[in-house]
Amino acid sequence: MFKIDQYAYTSSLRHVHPGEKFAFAMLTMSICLAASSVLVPALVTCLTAAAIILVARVPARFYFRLLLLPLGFLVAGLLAITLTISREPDPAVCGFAIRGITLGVTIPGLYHAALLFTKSLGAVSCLYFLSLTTPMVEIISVLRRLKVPALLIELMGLVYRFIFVIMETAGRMYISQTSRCGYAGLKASYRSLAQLVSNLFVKSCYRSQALFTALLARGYTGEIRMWEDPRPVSRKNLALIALVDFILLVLVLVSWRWPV
Amino acid sequence: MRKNTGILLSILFLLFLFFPQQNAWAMHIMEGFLPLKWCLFWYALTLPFLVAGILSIQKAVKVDPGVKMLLGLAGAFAFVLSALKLPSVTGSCSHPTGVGLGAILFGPWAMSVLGCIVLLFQAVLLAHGGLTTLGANTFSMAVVGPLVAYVIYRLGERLALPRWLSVFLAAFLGDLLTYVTTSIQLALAFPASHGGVVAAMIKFMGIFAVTQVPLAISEGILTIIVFNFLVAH
Amino acid sequence: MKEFILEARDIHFVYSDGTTALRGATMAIEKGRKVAVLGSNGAGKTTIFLHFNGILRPGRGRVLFAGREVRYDHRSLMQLRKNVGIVFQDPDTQLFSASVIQEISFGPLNLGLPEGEVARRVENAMAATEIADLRDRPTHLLSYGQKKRVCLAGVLAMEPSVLICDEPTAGLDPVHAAQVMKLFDRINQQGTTVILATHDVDLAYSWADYVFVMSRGTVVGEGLPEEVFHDERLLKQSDLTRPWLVEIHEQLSRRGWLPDGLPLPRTKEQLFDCIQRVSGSGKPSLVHVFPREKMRSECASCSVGRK
Amino acid sequence: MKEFILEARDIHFVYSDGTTALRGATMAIEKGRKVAVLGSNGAGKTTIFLHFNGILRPGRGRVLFAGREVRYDHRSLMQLRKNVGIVFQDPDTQLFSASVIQEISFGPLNLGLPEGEVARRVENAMAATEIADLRDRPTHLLSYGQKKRVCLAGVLAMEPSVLICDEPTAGLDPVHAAQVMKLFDRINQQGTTVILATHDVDLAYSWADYVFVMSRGTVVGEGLPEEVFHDERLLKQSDLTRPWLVEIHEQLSRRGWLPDGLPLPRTKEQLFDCIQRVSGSGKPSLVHVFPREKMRSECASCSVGRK
Repeated sequence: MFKIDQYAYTSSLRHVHPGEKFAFAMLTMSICLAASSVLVPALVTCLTAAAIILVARVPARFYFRLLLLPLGFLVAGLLAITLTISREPDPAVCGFAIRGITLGVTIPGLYHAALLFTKSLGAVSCLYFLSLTTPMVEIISVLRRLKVPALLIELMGLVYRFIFVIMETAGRMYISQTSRCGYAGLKASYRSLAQLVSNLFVKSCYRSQALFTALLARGYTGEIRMWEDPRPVSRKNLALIALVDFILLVLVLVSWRWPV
Repeated sequence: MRKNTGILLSILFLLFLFFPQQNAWAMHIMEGFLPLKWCLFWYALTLPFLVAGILSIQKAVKVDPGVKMLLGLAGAFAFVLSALKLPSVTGSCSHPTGVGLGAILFGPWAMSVLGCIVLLFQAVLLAHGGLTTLGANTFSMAVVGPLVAYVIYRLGERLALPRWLSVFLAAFLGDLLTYVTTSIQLALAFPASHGGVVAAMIKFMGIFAVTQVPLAISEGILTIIVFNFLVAH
Repeated sequence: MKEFILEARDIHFVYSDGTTALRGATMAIEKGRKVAVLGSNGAGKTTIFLHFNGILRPGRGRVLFAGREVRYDHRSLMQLRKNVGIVFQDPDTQLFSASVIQEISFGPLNLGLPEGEVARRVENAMAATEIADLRDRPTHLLSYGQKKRVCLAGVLAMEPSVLICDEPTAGLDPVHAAQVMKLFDRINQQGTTVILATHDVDLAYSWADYVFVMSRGTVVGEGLPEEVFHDERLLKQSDLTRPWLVEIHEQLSRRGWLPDGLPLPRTKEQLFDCIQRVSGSGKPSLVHVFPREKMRSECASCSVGRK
Repeated sequence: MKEFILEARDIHFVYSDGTTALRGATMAIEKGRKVAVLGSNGAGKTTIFLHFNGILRPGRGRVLFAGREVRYDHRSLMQLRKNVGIVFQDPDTQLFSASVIQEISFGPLNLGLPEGEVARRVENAMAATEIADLRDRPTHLLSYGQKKRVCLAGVLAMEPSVLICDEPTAGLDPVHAAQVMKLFDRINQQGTTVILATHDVDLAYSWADYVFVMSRGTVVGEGLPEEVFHDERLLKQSDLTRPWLVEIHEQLSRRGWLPDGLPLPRTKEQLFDCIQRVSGSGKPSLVHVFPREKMRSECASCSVGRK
């Protein structure tokens, strides 16, 4: 149902310790955000792309399509940042003036936009590295070890599981409505969708009761205990992560005062 | 004047070109867009609300252990809602956020916790939003939105407004204020060189208004119909 | 010449999650027939039905309705869905409205029919499915069997020329299942082509005019029920079993208790009738004249071993 | 004396929405048996099971486990739930975890067992249900049949002394259903009392040692399968039909083709074997010596009508 989720279960890095992948993604992402020039973010983008496509064996086409996904926000956001509107004429602004209002862009503004663009791309590819190689259940188990409150962890587990159940139900409802011409026009569409949403809600409530009963039957006492297969941490991987992130950190410091 | 509007229109047109179907998620601040210090700031600001949410849920669970399952399903429900397509007035499809509905049904505190989880899942499973920006997104969508929706709905009840109106206003204003909050968050991080934060906010609001205002209206309408159905059940 | 109302020609379909559901399925449904589509879980039955209704679009291959290729613009789809109605397996994902009458009018209203016509169709559909007494009941308080009927009525109210039902008897007890099957017979007699998907071989065997067997995304066999259900290899490969009527008939014929030329019985009653006639034919009254306790076990219809 | 592991004595129960589910149901389950509970939709099967597990508390009447009345304090309930495991009908409402291994370990962990013991039980349960290869798969990518197995493993891992299954074969095709039934046989052979709810009379007849029939909230009949399924009035009143084995046996006996004293066959194989032996007994080789085409139809085991 969700392609990212599927790749997480089939990628070649699936059986690497989730803590290692999580640490790598978060560290690299932070370094990327700390950078003040495009060098490190660009490097991170390439590095993670290589890791995702060559090591984790996620199809390149899918990965690039995924990269296009946040473009809508990125373009709109960057447009808002670079677009300068000023009352009085400003020599630094390249643009045009209408009725005394100058509309345009500045050179530093463009630099800033370029930096932000690469930083976002770098950070996003770190996120993708994590989400394309690590199933949600394992991300949750990492969060649990990071002492995120148990209630939050339990809720996450339940939400994750039931996303798929509800999604399937919603899909079935949508199909059965469509087969009766439920989305024939705008008015019918609104009505059908509202019916779908409310029925989905009622059904979810019913399901939650049934689930509670089923868990009670297995001795549920108010706390969901998690069992995990013990999985060894690889020293080799840890060393590799430390090395890569150390080099990136050094590069960030080296390029600290670079203009772009 | 005519030239002026012409330029504005062409900018709008360009914007439409750049927004594929995913425009609906445009209000999730993407991964890496906010500077580190702002990420931390919004995390810190969201934390008390999350703690309050967790405490209120824990209290409810003590009374009835089944609440946990209900909330788990409600979270999944909210996630699925955000993945549904909404027939929009402009003909394009966008999505209902379900924030208003959730806040009315579950109260704003529980929604902050559920919202945070849903946003985390959206980031990981759908690549909308991000981990570093999770704090900021949670604040705008799972704290401000539900709070506004809830307060408006209660206010409407107290003022004895017709229910459809208070439901509509709750959903509509909840959406709208979410979007205003996001604009403020972006403006604080990227103040304009001329006019500072306020000018930046106007710019962000102007650009995102294209998608967000019709969305808020659609969501308001949908929430009314859903609410009526639920009452009928 | 045979007139086909629905045809699927060499359809391939892969779901967006990568599951290949159909690999070259071909199925031609004759107009006015009672058709059963058999197959184990995941054989592709539901997927091919969704193609017939235009919900899914084949990756490769063609779908024809009444001899014309299905097009996928809005108007053609509405036309198709008006003519091909599907009742899905799980009634809970199909009932949306608060009351039965609202639920049934959902389809006709979407067709944009005038109010009088909607009312007429809803009444007819309720009468046909015998749920007129439920009209104002809220749908979520109905029993499972009643829900199934309401779903069926909701589709019938669109007056489709083809009615497709996915596992109509799943979850029903034998008595209610038999009632539903009778209902399909009546609908068929009024001229509607009825297609059922099932993995209940006994049911398919007794009810259908024509049978398709699906396995792993293709149609692996088709024909008259007596032909298809005699093909043990076909059934085995499709994870199906033989109807017990066929098995028992074969056993009895092999022992010679039933004559060879006799057509395969289609219902329990036919079989028992057959047994009655055969056993009674030679010496009609003997069986009842002798008290049963005194008879030797071998054979009641003849005198071997009898004093 | 018979040892009853579970007893329900005159239980009355009304759900909070006002539906009366049980009106004086009495049911005593003998230890180590294979028990089938039959009844149409809404007869109260699931409700009585929820009483056996202590989830519901009878409005009136008593529940006994191993001869002792069930108490409803925390510790007694945990003890009861440890011993009585229920597998519900719809796997999607009981699988709470996306990880198969977490799902199965949920019960044992709740029992507070040490880690090694949990690991052992999880492995055993996966081996018993033949799902060891699924351990790393997320539950949402499993097929319906696989999900059912995971649910079963989750309950088996608690090593209950009584296993209750609600409609275990609903929605499964015949081949998978047969596999699941074999699984229950194996579980029973290891000493677990197994209770199945079903409305599939053929399945209940072939599998069970003992049968209860429920209708409208009470137990209306019980006994050995051959007794219960001979009682046509009982079956009719409970919206059930007779198993086809019983019917065919009756027909054949009535014709005298099968000897009267013969016990009712419990499986298809037994019946056919019986037919073979009976028909072959008198003149063993005749049937095969004569080419079947040349025989007259009446009867193969004797010479009436043969040239």
